[in-house]
Amino acid sequence: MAHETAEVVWNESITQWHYLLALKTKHAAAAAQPGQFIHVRVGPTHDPLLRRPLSVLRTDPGTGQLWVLVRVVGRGTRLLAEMEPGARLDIMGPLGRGWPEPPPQGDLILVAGGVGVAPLIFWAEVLQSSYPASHVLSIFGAAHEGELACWLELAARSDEFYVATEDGSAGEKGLAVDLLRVYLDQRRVGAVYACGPRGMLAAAARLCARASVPCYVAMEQWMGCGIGACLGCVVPAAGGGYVRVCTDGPVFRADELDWEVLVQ
Amino acid sequence: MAHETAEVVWNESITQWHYLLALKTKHAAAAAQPGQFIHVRVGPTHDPLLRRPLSVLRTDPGTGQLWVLVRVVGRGTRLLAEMEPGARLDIMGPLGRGWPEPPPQGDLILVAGGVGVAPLIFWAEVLQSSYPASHVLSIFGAAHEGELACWLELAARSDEFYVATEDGSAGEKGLAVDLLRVYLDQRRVGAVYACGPRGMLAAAARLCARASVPCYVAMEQWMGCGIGACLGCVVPAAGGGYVRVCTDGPVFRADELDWEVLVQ
Amino acid sequence: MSAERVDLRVQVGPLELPSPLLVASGTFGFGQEYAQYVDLGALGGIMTKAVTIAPREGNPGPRVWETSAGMLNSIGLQNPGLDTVIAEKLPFLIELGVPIIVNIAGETIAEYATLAQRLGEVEGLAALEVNVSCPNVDRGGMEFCREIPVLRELVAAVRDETELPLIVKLSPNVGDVVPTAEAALEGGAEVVSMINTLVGMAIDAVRRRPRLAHVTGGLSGPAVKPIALAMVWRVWRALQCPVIGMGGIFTGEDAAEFLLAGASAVAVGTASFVDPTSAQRVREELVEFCCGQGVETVRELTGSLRV
Amino acid sequence: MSAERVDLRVQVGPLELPSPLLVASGTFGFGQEYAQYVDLGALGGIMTKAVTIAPREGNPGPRVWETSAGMLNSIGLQNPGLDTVIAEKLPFLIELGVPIIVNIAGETIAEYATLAQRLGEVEGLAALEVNVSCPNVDRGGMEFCREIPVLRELVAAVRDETELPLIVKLSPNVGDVVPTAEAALEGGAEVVSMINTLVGMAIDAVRRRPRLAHVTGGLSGPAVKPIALAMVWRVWRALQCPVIGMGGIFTGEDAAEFLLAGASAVAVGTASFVDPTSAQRVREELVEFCCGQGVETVRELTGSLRV
Ligand SMILES: Cc1cc2nc3c(=O)[nH]c(=O)nc-3n(C[C@H](O)[C@H](O)[C@H](O)COP(=O)(O)OP(=O)(O)OC[C@H]3O[C@@H](n4cnc5c(N)ncnc54)[C@H](O)[C@@H]3O)c2cc1C
Ligand SMILES: Cc1cc2nc3c(=O)[nH]c(=O)nc-3n(C[C@H](O)[C@H](O)[C@H](O)COP(=O)(O)OP(=O)(O)OC[C@H]3O[C@@H](n4cnc5c(N)ncnc54)[C@H](O)[C@@H]3O)c2cc1C
Ligand SMILES: Cc1cc2nc3c(=O)[nH]c(=O)nc-3n(C[C@H](O)[C@H](O)[C@H](O)COP(=O)(O)O)c2cc1C
Ligand SMILES: Cc1cc2nc3c(=O)[nH]c(=O)nc-3n(C[C@H](O)[C@H](O)[C@H](O)COP(=O)(O)O)c2cc1C
Ligand code: FES
Ligand code: FES
Repeated sequence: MAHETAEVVWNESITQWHYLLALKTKHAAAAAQPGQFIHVRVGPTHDPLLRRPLSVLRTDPGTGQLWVLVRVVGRGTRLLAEMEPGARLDIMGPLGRGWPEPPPQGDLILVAGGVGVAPLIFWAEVLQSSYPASHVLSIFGAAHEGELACWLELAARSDEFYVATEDGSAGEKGLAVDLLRVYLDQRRVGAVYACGPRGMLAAAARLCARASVPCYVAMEQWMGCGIGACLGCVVPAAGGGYVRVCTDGPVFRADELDWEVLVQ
Repeated sequence: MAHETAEVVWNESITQWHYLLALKTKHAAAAAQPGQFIHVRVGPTHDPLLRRPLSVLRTDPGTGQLWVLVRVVGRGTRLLAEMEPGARLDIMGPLGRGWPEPPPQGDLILVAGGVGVAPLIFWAEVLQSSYPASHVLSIFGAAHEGELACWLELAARSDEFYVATEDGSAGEKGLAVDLLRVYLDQRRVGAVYACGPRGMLAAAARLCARASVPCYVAMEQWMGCGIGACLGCVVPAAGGGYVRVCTDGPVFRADELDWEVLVQ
Repeated sequence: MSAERVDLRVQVGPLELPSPLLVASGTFGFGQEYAQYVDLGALGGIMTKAVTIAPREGNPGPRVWETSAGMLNSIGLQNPGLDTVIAEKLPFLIELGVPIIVNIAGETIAEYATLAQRLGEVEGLAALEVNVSCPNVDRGGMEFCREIPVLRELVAAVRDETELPLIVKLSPNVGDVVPTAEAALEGGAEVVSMINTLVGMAIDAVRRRPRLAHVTGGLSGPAVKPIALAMVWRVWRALQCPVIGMGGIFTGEDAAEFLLAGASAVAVGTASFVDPTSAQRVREELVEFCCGQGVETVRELTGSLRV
Repeated sequence: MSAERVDLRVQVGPLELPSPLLVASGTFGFGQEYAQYVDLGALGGIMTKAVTIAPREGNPGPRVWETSAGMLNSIGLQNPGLDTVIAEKLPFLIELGVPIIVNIAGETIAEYATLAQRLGEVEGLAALEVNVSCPNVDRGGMEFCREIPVLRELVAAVRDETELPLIVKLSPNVGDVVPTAEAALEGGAEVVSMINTLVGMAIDAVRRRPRLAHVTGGLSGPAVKPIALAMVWRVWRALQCPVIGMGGIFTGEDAAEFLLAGASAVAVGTASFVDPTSAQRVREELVEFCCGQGVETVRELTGSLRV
């Protein structure tokens, strides 16, 4: 049953805008795969009304703990940021389709933009433990240093780790995809996994298509149900029509999507 | 300015359903008169939306503390009951017209029904301190013992104190107005002050009219603005038309109101 | 167990439902998605997502946006089309053994008639819900509710094609809902369901853009409950006809309010998104409510508001 | 100070307002009650509680009830009547030096005409707001918005009696708001204001009673904002006429959304009950918003939604 009441074990403010929450769950932690999300009810009243989707950052199946990284952008995330340890949280999950099995050959490049780092931390951890032969190269991009929340978690789980900030306050000055371009050129790349702003994902998709490297992206879209029933969370599919982020995704092969429409 | 952010100093559960909150205020405590109320915003979102009116139970103008007694009946009062010390509360007040100057002669009878005790505790305290010659006889009625929240606060401020419960679990078995009938007969009564369910107030008004004793009642009605602007909180006036509970009341002389319409 | 304490069976026109708690069209997919959250077999009925003759892609995203105590959607009737629904979706639903009500939508009267004719041939359906109130399509949809004679004609055309009980889903985006209910009944429908969503809009002030790609959408959820209740009450007072009420039902007491206002059954919509177990929870809460009030059969609630 | 940073002046048809932030009729009394919470002199305008020729007692209580993110009211136009308003209420308001807009309501066209004629003689008023959309009266009220020719005639009759700018307050309880706006303009009004409240209802399921003594009431507050925005947008797209927008405006960003949708000015209603300083706070937040967006004059927002 992908629906339970979790307990906030701790809630740590890691930058002014980012909060790392550990939840004690009965089922979700044990079942979650990297790239999946939980769908969280942020309050008991009718305002805010809908659940908020949050990527699973990592889990400890042993203790049933599940971590999420929350970037405060509006009312729902603000309420989450204010949760005290002991608070109970109604969650659905794990939901959605996560990152697919990695290819046997080639470097694996993880491209994170801002809070998009969360599902990639989980992925890097699983790659490290379950695919010890893999070589994980991670790129973390953000507008500035303050948006590089949890960079250490990603770095610690990567064989190589690079940073790009738009204002140059940390790492290279520029975009994550600028670095991606470099490494796509330099390395034999098995696959690229990206999560972040739509423009970044579109650029990654384009670069990978050009380099004939499989690219996987984790998409965001406003959600109603989170389980495929309302058809609210669609993004345009490559062949026409739409696919649901909640159940067909959030992880898609980049060539499943229509990027021209997506970046309009 | 009857609008400020108060701080919850403490919040004590005194029965399963009653909570006593002490608020630290800048202005309200110093200005409040017995019978007045504060209008409280119970949450930061749009649900619940409107403020909740609460009678002032007592104040300590020195420290700026103001007490309210909350009976949990719905969502708003539930949220108030859950407030932790340190929480900030947006309040308007003191608002409304309180109990009028007492007459120089005769016993003063205070009739409290359930949570209606709050404005009478404040009144008893002021009568004791500012009108030391007055003789205060208080009657506290409720369905059962568990609804007699804060009885000691009223008893301690009264010269005589009697209790009636419908199930006989404390004091006399019966209604507060049954006792009122007795004392209206036995004593020379200067005035009666009542706050409680509408049926109780109607009965008190009727008994007092028959005994030619001035009767004052504190009324309740759903409120919009709390300051006389929306005309939402009306009760029927004796001469026809309506009066506003928030600014014309909540305390009315019983003969200002149309009791026939009120108890329909 | 609950069935022992309170008799939940209701009669809604010709429809006999095991419980007054249905799930609203478009909010429960074709049932499968909620199977792990709700005992589908205990539902009073399932109203499917709208079905059109040809497959429809629906509107571009974003398609949903949260508002205060409500949500906007502009799905635009995305569905796999009649053939696929009949072949792949309905068998699962019919297998459940609960009343299955297929919501149909067209751009022309002829399309509605065809849908009714084809679905009339499917074994095991309980009723059709004629959706003349979708606010998210350019042709058809709620426009049909704004032209009384056309609405009557449309329902009559559907009536001609099938013996299935007909429920007409009414739009709240009208000046007075009563004439539309009347037209539906005159056209041959036995039941009206209401309300569909209200036309609404949200704006991203910073980007100066509508929040929905379709610009406007349909508002649902607790925000619209007072409007829905008033419309159910108006129709009940005027026509005393069978009504399936919906609009912001989140609790058993909400459901009771709709029954008191005149509904014979109710449907849970947006609530399922917020709490996926809503359809079942609301049913249990309604049973609790009835027990608490000494109500032995839920039928006695219908229209029993004291005014 | 704020005025230095952003030019808040707006032109709404013939009306020149110092700021686009007004207060909505019926939610601000006749101004006095809010004097201690808001700098009345900084308001863009005050729309008074509805005035009728004779004093009106209004409806019995309970008259208000909270709903999810909204409230129902059934005040029923309680007011002291035209003579008392002119003698006792308007002098205080006119003294403030901000645009005063008197909201008028009648049961017949003749009553509206009389109100207009008498108020036209009062020195210092900025405009009349013709309330043809009250959902809480048995005669008159929103019925006028459901009969286009009658509405046109009514506005024309008012137009004949006064030179004051005329704002017609439109009802959302119609199938399409555009024809009503058109009728208002054809009748001679320069501005439309929208929306008034939506007909709604709440029920006490335990007592089986309506929550309001009047049974139904008018729904306002954040719950209705999406509906109001969609209507403003529709009217603006169709007619490009001056619109005063309202319905659930609680923040500066809400106000900006209405301006973007096509309103030239906006009014704060229910928000004043929740936060008595709303009218002033929303104005300050709108200034902040404009500063943040590099908007130098608030006029450039009107209708500038990108679709
Ligand atoms: C699959 C998925 C995984 C995500 N993982 C994370 C994560 O790990 N950490 C994190 O901080 N954020 C994540 N997000 C984004 C997060 O869901 C939104 O930031 C959040 O819902 C915003 O809510 P709010 O009330 O604070 O913002 P508001 O802007 O006040 O929300 C208003 C409405 O917008 C919706 N909404 C706003 N932004 C988004 C968004 N980006 N995606 C979906 N709905 C949105 C809300 O559901 C709500 O309906 C994820 C989104 C998706 C779809
Ligand atoms: C002048 C005055 C003084 C009061 N003093 C006290 C007090 O000291 N202690 C106390 O516990 N209660 C007091 N009440 C009653 C208290 O305001 C209500 O119990 C409370 O508003 C209920 O809110 P809720 O959200 O818990 O209930 P809900 O039933 O969920 O509230 C729904 C709606 O009903 C309104 N409402 C419900 N009951 C009342 C009521 N009795 N009066 C006014 N509005 C109501 C709420 O404002 C809201 O709009 C007083 C009421 C008034 C008018
Ligand atoms: C996402 C979504 C999709 C909907 N799709 C349909 C539909 O296909 N056909 C239909 O008749 N109503 C549709 N509706 C309307 C609902 O069935 C229901 O009438 C409305 O949402 C009000 O109920 P609620 O407030 O409980 O959700 C849809 C509503 C939502 C929220
Ligand atoms: C208590 C109350 C009384 C109202 N009285 C009037 C009125 O007298 N005349 C009128 O035109 N509108 C009246 N309205 C409608 C408001 O002016 C406004 O159009 C509506 O409330 C929507 O705005 P809001 O959601 O910001 O409140 C009233 C609204 C409320 C809540
Ligand atoms: S959120 Fe409902 S289908 Fe994806
Ligand atoms: S609550 Fe608004 S007038 Fe009393």
